[in-house]
Amino acid sequence: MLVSRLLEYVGLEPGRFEMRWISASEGGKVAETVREMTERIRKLGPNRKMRDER
Amino acid sequence: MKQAVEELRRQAAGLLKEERVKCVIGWTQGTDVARAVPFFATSVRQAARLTWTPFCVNNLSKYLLNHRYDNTPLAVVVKGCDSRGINRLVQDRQFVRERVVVLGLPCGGMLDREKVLRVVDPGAALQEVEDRGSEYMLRTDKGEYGFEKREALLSKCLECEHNIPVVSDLMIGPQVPSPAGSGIDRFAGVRELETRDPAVRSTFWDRHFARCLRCYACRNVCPACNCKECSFEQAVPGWQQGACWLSKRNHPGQNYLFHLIRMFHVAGRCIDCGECARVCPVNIPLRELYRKVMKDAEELFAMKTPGTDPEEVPLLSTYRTDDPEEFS
Amino acid sequence: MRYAYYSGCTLHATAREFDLSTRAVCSRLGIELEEIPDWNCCGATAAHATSHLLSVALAARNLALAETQEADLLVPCAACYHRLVTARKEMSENPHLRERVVRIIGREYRGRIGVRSLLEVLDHLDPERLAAGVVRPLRGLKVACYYGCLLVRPPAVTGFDDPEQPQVMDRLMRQWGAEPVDWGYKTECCGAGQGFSNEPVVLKLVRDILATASRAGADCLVCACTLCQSNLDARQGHVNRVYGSDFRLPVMYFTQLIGVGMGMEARELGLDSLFVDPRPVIRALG
Amino acid sequence: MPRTGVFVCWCGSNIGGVIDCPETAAAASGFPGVAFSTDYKYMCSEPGQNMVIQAIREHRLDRAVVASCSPRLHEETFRKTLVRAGLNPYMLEMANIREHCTWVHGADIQQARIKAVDLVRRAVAKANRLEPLFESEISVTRRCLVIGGGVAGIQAALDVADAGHEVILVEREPTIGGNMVKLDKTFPTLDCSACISTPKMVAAATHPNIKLYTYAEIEKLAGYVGNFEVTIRQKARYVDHEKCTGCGTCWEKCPTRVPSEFDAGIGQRTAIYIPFPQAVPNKPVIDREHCRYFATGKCEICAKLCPTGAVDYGQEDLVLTEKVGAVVAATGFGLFDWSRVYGEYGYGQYPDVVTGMQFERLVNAAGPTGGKLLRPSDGATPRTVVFIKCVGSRDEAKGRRYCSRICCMYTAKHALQVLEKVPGASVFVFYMDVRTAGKGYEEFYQRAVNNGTVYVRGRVSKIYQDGERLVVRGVDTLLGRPVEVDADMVVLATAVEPGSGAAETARILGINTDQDGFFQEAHPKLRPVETHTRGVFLAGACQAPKDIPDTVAQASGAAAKVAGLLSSKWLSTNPMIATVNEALCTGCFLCVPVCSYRALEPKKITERLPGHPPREREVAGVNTGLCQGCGACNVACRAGAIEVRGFTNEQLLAEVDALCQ
Repeated sequence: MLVSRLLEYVGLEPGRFEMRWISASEGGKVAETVREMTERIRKLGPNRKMRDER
Repeated sequence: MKQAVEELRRQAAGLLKEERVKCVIGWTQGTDVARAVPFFATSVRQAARLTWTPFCVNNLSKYLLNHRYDNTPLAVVVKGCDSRGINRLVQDRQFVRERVVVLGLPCGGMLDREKVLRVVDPGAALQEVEDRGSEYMLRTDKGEYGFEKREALLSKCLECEHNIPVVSDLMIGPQVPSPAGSGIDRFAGVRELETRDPAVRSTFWDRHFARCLRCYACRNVCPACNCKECSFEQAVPGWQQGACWLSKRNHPGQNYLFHLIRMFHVAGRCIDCGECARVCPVNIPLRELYRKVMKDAEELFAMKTPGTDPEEVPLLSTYRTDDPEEFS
Repeated sequence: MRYAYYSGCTLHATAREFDLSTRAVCSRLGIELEEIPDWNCCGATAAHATSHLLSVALAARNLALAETQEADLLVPCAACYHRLVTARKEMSENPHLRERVVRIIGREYRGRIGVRSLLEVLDHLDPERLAAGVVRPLRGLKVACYYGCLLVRPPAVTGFDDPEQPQVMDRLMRQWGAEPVDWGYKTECCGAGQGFSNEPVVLKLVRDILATASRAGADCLVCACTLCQSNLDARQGHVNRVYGSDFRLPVMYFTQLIGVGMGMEARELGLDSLFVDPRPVIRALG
Repeated sequence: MPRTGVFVCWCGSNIGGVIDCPETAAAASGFPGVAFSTDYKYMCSEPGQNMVIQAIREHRLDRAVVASCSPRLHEETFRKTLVRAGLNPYMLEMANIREHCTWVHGADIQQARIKAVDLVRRAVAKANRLEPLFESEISVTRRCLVIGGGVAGIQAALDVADAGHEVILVEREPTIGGNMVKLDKTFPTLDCSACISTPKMVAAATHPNIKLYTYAEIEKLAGYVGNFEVTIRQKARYVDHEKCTGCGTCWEKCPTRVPSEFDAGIGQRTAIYIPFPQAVPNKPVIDREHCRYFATGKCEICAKLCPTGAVDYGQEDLVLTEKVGAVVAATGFGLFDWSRVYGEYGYGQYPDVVTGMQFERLVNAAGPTGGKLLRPSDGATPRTVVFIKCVGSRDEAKGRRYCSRICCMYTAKHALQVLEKVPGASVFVFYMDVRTAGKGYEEFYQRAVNNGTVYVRGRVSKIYQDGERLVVRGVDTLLGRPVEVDADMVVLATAVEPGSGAAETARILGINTDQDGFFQEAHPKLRPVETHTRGVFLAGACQAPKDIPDTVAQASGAAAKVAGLLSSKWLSTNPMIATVNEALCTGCFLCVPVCSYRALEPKKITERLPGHPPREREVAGVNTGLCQGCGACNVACRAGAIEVRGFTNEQLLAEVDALCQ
């Protein structure tokens, strides 16, 4: 909660960060969560902050 | 404050004379009227140079770290806010509490140097300071000046939480009223920023972080930063730019990450002494960054300002099953 | 306590005694009933077999009208209750459907009011207040509470009582001093819906219900559905002819029995308009 | 520069049927550090492994990436291959392109190909930074804890004890024997259940290597494989078993009667009781909840009558600890409480609707009716008995979705028992399917059919009491018409479910449960008696519904595993554990409380730094025996002084970098 609030505070879009409890036995939930998250991030586009050109 | 200064010198001299400590870490008058600098008194004669003015803003607890692995007994002078740093270091087991004599000074607030110098000639010699409760009276060789506390104190002092040290072996000088303004919202600055548009916030921090010099002054002055080797300094072979987490280059994205990582290292441990923001040469409002976590932690987990209680465990190192959560 | 009252068509025709007794009982218990102005048929028995949209729209118009009265809707008839509560649920879960229906009925509907069966309302009344109404307890009367197929099913829609072992009416009867019998046909279908199209089946179903209730020792059947009541009441002679049985089991609305317990007159409650005359049973109570 | 070899496995068509393995291998050859890459149909087979060995020798490879299945399956295999090739076994990295790629992305071959290459690139990046790791050894306490004294626990205990190791057998009920000893007959042989289980109970109780704790529960399990310490709570029996001779005077005279758990609630027992006459130990306990003395302070009949003065109302729970090297969980099963949800069967209101277990007690010679089949309501002999299978099983809406496995067989057994005990009885069985996978099972079912049981394929929709009879209404789906049976008694085959307290036991043991609440085995096929917690094994129905032969077989399997573990005094440890960089450690010890295995403790070091005199300070130290390599300390360490070997920051970041390319 602290992290998501902080990231929003420093200007990241809400939804770029998410935390879920998923046990090792919940394969379906992992896939579903990742899929949701990927879709959401794709809509937000790439994160321009913290980019490194090393 | 004259009385306190005298008592401070006397106590310090006593500790040194009886060899209870090898060194008393305090302040002495600096190069201009509105400056006090850290001072390490190792003899009775040097103890006489210690001072206590509304310019003794440096948090001296950090200096204990220089001695963390030797066995020398030390004394350190602390204000209320600095005293939380003592608890921080003891909790982090960086210092054995018994090895340090903490000299506590009730504090009426620190004056903003800039504001004072607008009125007083820097070359003037400070003779005496009088804390009149709502104002400070400075007597110099070039005249007397009064400063309303409400006007001239550092902003952190107007939000003061502990003007009496939370930990001390010896309290020096008379009790003074807290300089905190009544009804002041400690987190007003954070709240103000929170209400802004995300895009505005984003630019706000981008602009500030872009100016960061990566001088690490904020880290060096911080009593919560007590790693043996900072993770930003850890060089890993094969990572040309230095540390494995991020490069040392001065680059907006990397600076951003630097501040966020540092932020997390002190989250739940930052004692809010405000030194980071004070020492920043490019005036990044670091305090507003660290206090964001402090505010959320207080609201969500009822966290007290870290360092308040010597027994507390840093927030991010505890787990309670009844902690609130937003994810499932 | 104020409710918007939806009597429905049957309560104005074949089940007039249900309407009579409902109004009588409610006024005695201080339940204020305001009949919905310009109500229409709820669509039971026919509409949902014809068009889903029609069945929801018919019920929705009544809901929309009741909403203007700003009180929950009270429905005595089990069939009407079932239609109204189903329509309400469907619209709350399907905004798209609600939009279409609102366009059809041409009225605003926001889904703010609830739909209550009279049984549910009475069950939630303060037991002491209920007890105060009993002046002539139905002591010794063995009743078979018959809920029928619509009142408590499907549980996801109705939800105020157990779909397999409903208890609301049993509790109420017990409070009135009657003795509900344990029997297995509480929620079995009486076949009323097939009354004209498949008579042999209906006769068997009615026979089974009457037989089980009799074997369980019931003096009468209590029901909450106009279709069940008329089907079970009016068809007894036919059943007796076909099966050579001798059933004379009064089939009353629970409101009628409550009214009796309140000391009301048989005529007030429409007890005289039933096929199987319940008055001997009532008189036996003393 | 590392010389990494990449070996892409087809896994037959599992991987090779979706992606183009040679293409993946070719792509890998271009990755930094890769000196050799190839593909093969079955890399884990002998020719496959030999190919790896040959490649290592020929191309002077010093590390390998195997892109195949989950490391769970074959990491050990390929580590051994590396050893055979003369490399350190930990110079292996696996890329899981089966479970993580082809199995789940079979529908999108193009993406699967890209992902497989990415996964290999990741593995290569990590492999390039691998370092050799070395195992160390820990000592083993050569004793075993068995939790649960049913047939599984007894069998496991006996087998381990016979192998020469000490066994601690803990049972929460006042007697061992579990569910099996409650049964009347066992299928398919119809031999008497008690006759075959009671001798085993006695054997367990008298075995010199077995220490028996009945009426006791485990409270805590600390430590790790080879060195567990278990805390056992011996519940107060209020009877001193040292003094008690089991004469029976007390329970004959006790004035209180309560439903007997052993008789599934249809018989009665006293408040001071033994569950059944052949109980082991054959000495009573007092049920405090129902005892008249504990309720009112008066009575004391048992204390007054006891010839040896064994009754002790002041007895308290005893908490004790035992050290063991291995643990077998054999906590058995419970039965689904149908009366909560099956309203159509009357919510348990009709006395003559009973469960299979109650039926067992009704036909048991030692049961409340002395073995006469009498229905509970009025003690009449039922002429028509209806059995309903799958009550709670294979029913997601009301019960559990799995098949309980034993009901088909015991229902057939019950049907035969009715036909045998009540000549001329009619027996109906309503079923969904008849499943008789087992030796002699189908023949047994046929016998039930041939002896006159009427099997009706369909569900029962309603049971109601009509006078003295129960009307069972259902449907015969083969005839496609409703059926109604007037029954005297109905027997429900209720679902097998995890025993009460299974979740708590799993938590104490640190093992997983599956989605149905049964204990999770390490691998459904290849490691069926092991758990993911090393040193903890499973036996019997706590893992899944099982009949007696399977339970006993699994118990013996678990015992064999335990005996293997305890066969040596030493055990090699996993080297992939936490390590502290002492130069970086500031000694804050925030890592100490986060370690669930208590593997971290302060230790003193002398530090020599240029320009300083040698100085002593405290840093965190890792106990290599206790550490499981979970990485919790790694995360807690702010100074970044702790890393997990085989998962260092450098290695992990290299992987992330490789994936983000």
